[in-house]
Amino acid sequence: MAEAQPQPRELPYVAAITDGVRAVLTEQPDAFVAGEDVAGAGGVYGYYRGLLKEFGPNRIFDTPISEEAIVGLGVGAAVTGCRPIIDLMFMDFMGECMDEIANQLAKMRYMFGGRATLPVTMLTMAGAGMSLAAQHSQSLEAWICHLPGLKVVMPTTPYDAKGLIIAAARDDNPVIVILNKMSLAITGPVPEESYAIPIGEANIVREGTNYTIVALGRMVHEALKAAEVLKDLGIDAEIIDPRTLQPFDTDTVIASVKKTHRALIVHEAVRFGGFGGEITAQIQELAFDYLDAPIARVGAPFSPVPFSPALEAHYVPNADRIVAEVKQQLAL
Amino acid sequence: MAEAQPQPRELPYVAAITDGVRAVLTEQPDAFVAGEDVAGAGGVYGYYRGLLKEFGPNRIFDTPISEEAIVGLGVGAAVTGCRPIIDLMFMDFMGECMDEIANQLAKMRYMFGGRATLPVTMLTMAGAGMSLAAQHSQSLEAWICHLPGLKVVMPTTPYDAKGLIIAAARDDNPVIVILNKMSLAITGPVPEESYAIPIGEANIVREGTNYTIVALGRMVHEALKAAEVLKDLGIDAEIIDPRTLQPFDTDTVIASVKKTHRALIVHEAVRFGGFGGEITAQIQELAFDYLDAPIARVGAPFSPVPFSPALEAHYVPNADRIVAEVKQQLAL
Amino acid sequence: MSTQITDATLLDIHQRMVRIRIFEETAGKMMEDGKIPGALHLYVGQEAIAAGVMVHLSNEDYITSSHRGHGHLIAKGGEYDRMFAELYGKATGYCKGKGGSMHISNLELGMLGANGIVGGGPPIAVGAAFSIKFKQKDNVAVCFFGDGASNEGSFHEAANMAALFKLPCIFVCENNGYGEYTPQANHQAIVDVADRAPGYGMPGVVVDGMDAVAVYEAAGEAIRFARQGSGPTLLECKTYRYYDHVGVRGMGLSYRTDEEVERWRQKDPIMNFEARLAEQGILSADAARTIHEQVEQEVQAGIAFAESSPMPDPSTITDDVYA
Amino acid sequence: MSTQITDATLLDIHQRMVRIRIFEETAGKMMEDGKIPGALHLYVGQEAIAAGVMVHLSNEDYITSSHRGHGHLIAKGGEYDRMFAELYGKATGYCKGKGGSMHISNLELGMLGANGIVGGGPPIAVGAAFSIKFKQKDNVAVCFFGDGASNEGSFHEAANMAALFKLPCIFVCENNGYGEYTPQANHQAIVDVADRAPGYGMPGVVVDGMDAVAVYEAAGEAIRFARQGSGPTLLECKTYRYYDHVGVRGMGLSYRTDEEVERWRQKDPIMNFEARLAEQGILSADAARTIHEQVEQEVQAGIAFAESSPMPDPSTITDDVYA
Ligand SMILES: Cc1ncc(C[n+]2csc(CCOP(=O)(O)OP(=O)(O)O)c2C)c(N)n1
Ligand SMILES: Cc1ncc(C[n+]2csc(CCOP(=O)(O)OP(=O)(O)O)c2C)c(N)n1
Ligand SMILES: [Mg+2]
Ligand SMILES: [Mg+2]
Repeated sequence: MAEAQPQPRELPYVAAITDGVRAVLTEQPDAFVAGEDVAGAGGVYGYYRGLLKEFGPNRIFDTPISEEAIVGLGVGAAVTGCRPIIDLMFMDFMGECMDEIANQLAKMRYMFGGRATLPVTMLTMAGAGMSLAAQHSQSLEAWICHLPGLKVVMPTTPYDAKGLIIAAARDDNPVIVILNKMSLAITGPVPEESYAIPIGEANIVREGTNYTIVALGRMVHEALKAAEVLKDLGIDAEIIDPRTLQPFDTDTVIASVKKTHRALIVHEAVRFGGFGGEITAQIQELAFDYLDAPIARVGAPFSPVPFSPALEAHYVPNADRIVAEVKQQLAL
Repeated sequence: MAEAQPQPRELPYVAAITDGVRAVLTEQPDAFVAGEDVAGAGGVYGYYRGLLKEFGPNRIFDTPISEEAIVGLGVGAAVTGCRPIIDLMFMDFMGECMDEIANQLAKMRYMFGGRATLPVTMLTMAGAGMSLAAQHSQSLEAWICHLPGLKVVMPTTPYDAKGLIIAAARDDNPVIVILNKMSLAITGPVPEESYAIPIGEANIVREGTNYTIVALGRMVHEALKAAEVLKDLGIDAEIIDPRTLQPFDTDTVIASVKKTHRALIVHEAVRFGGFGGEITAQIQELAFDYLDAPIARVGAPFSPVPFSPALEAHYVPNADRIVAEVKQQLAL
Repeated sequence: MSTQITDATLLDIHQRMVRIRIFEETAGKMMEDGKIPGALHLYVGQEAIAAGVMVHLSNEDYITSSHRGHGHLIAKGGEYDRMFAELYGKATGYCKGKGGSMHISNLELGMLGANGIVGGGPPIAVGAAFSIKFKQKDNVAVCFFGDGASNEGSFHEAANMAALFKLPCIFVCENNGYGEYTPQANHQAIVDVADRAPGYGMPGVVVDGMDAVAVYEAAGEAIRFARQGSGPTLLECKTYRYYDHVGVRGMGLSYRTDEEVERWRQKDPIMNFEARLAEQGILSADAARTIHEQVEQEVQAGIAFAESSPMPDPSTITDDVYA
Repeated sequence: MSTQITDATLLDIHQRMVRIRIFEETAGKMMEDGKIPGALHLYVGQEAIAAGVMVHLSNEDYITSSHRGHGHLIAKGGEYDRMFAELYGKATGYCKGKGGSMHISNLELGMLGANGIVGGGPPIAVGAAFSIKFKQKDNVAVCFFGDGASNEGSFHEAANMAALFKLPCIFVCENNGYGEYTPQANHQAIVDVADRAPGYGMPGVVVDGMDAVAVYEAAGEAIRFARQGSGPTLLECKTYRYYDHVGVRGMGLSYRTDEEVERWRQKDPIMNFEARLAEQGILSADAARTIHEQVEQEVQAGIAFAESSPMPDPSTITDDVYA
């Protein structure tokens, strides 16, 4: 859990992304970045800024607004020996390229009997909170975690962002990196060197004794806030950030629940049909006898993401909702 | 559960689909059928056969191979007063039109503040078992059940096929009807008249006392076979066919589990991240104190659907796997 | 200037353009003041297109729009109060605050929504056009989309389907030379998007999108063609957006030169139109000023309405998902 | 017949066509015998295209294919034994039985897979062409797709991107007049798919897809153009499939007339090619017969291999998902 951090600097998440991509372009001559407005503009949230100047137009370039061809470019280039970094500006746009993701990228290796390798890294931005309404605010990890052939990671901190991007790019499989737009300004220590966070290993971000909270992506920060409130209620929460959703680190979660006997899952995505269902099912399967209460789930209500800040503020899960859910579960 | 069946005839599932669509075209002047090869050829599995002759080319017509435009046609026609029936040949092709489904069809009403109505019925074919390999055999209901704004039904029997198609078409919301290709030849009673199976109501297909099996679509038939085997082991399984996945009939499932104290979910889809996770999470949430054992899940292994019959036979869940899972759970 | 166009129509077009311009300029200010949240894609510079097309349409004709949709809605009859309220996220907005700028819509006016998905409009317009044909009406459906959107598969599929079925659908490409920050030359190897029309079997027409009368005439022709059952047209209008892709910065942007902006501003659709109307004695400078002032007052009234309107109640979050 | 083409090349093309034909006819029989499961889309009738293009390519040149992919793989050097084994679902198949007909592939030959998704190939070919450019090689990537596939958004996006980046990508549309059971006139309002090329800024060429030499020449030109860095070409080959969309019925189909089939069969790419080669003294009827017989023997050997091969072990289901 505690990786070596030789030269900790404080960087915002957005700069850590740049740093991660920079490290990949530096260490992998076959890597390139392709996507809409990634080169000239440096990305709509600026996390590719400077890379065009550093690496030139062969290594990072703008594409037409053609998501299916963009992902196809990644598939075709990867299977012929490149290591593409594909930018899908907003995760909501997956609908435009879901065939390429689900039917080509995820399945090609298997369909070809293991005789193809697809080292594609896809970066995309999820999450609500900026009044961007129903088509620019979704968290759709449930779609891709259900697809054998893909790996899925979700960086929470600047440190994770850099380390998971590098790990994704070093992996010989397609890895989708789900970034969070409300996390861009969050700062934290980020080593200068290139380092990889092992894919498939959860991070226990807070140790605790009597309550397990599994929080996805930005919800980790909310869970940490909630833990402070819960402390006063005698609840010492252990907070687990899976970091990788696929393959999922079941062992770490189960070990925690066996210790704490209670669990709550929180994600930004719509609660119904979200990835929390899978985690819940696994916990009750493997730690049934240890559970003192039903596993709780906190997620978005069953509606598209509303535009109005007055609605969105109540739509996105947060520390208050986590606390409320725990209290209800414990009948406090 | 026992709907009136005035003139029961035996029909195969495939003909019941035709019958359902025929009823819709008859009773709804604003309904039409659009899709690839639905009119001239009557559909690749023949379930629109005869309708072109009966209703003419204004009511059923072939489209180009353009899934995004096909669904878009449905969205645009529905919001301006038609009641389109859109055929998406194989569910695997959702990737080609997922934006239209997820971002337009599902969300338009909400984004417009409730000032749009989208009575679109979409028929699509899921399931493995015909050696059609990775891109023509998937069960992707988990994607769409996670999308507020859509309803999702999954007919198991010929009776259900007709009744759910009619219900879907009478509903003022987008409803996706997931048909199963291995069920096409299954026969059963189908009334001649038009009848609707209420959307959102589960069907208890077998009453039982000490074990609940929630089975999706074709898996209901496998669960029924499994129940016969389990009987000899002293297990009297109650089998619930949700029929509608969205909105999900939680009450019926919970009432059953409170009676039986044990549950297993079975679906054809990949187990990891499948809809079974949601059902499991709900059961343990609402019937925690009634459970004598962890809720089991049976689903496909974590791989794309293999082509070879030798592999596919072991890939698709069946009665044997259900029995084995129950035995394991009960340590029999 | 065409002889067929009446003075009333010219004045109508002028009014629509001014209404768009002043609304947008004000919306931009309100955004800068922190009153409008989210992303605002302003239509300023492109007014001649919305006005020149929409003056042909009734409420029974449908349009679909893009992320840059206020102008289309205003030209289609959208009211300031409900529009500002929507941009503010208020309960009184056209979409009860649930849609915002990117999803603003009014079905009663036949405006089937702005769209946050580039290329989202064309397939929906095809559906609306199909609906018209199915119901044997003689209306049309018009989709507005950008040069960038013309590279989306959805445009291609929609164009092919509309041509195949000879649907009353007009594809209006507002080619403002950029998709976000990428100039056209960096997103397609053609100069005229209209060159794609023959590949679908439909006429392709290029017009000066800064000249409302040129747009009016070309659109009129395409609409007549569609109404008579001859199918779709791809109408490309060359235009320019004065401000940044999102927000209100106009000058000093890294991806375009100020000279380029200046050059296009010389072709300003309103300024030049007013000069022509004045020259022809149709609208004096004074009368024009009066119109601007009236519109300005309406804008202020719209803002007052929006500002005094309540935010939607959180309890309504899950309303409006299902019928 | 061109003067540039050597006898050796002509014989090579002939051999490839015969290899495809006999493989496919036999595969069809094996399917009818219940030995090949799943869906089989035969290439019979279209052989001149695969042969005429592939004779230009080396294993370092890439191709993508469609659901109708056996012919492409054979022309690219695919071996019968491993191919039949794959169609049979055997562990010795190119894809270990995991892919089957619709996903048959061999990366060592540069064949990036048949594809069960209509329009699945073009974006992948663009990626392969990009890879070639990125690695500064002078190879090409060719995608084969149908008239029906030309209406998919994926084709449009791929074509635009290839033209924009001047990628060494050749778009070969095998226009056999039908997408499944729908005739071309019912799926697009154009006659020549090549008419779409100018809309992307690339050359569009129409050739007789039943004439391997015509295909050879046009493909050669497109490939030279691509290798010299001038970008993609859309090469449309007019052709016909003798059998049904899926399976082996050829005559008595409801969506086309037997006369139409007969008419096209008169243009048979192999029969006419052999007549020309005989006329020119390049290949006698006897020599041709010998080739057919040799290929026939190879087919039998391939089938024997497939039939004696083991089925994959169920324990391998979840292998090959990840690297
Ligand atoms: C499917 C999709 N891809 C990308 C985006 C991000 N995006 C929003 S507007 C835009 C540029 C659109 O360019 P154009 O169609 O020319 O319209 P303009 O902004 O110039 O009016 C892009 C890429 C999006 N909203 N949807
Ligand atoms: C995305 C997608 N849509 C539909 C299908 C079903 N389908 C398989 S082949 C085919 C027809 C393809 O026609 P064309 O591209 O002309 O190729 P041909 O079969 O004539 O070789 C269709 C519709 C599919 N496999 N994938
Ligand atoms: Mg533009
Ligand atoms: Mg065809």
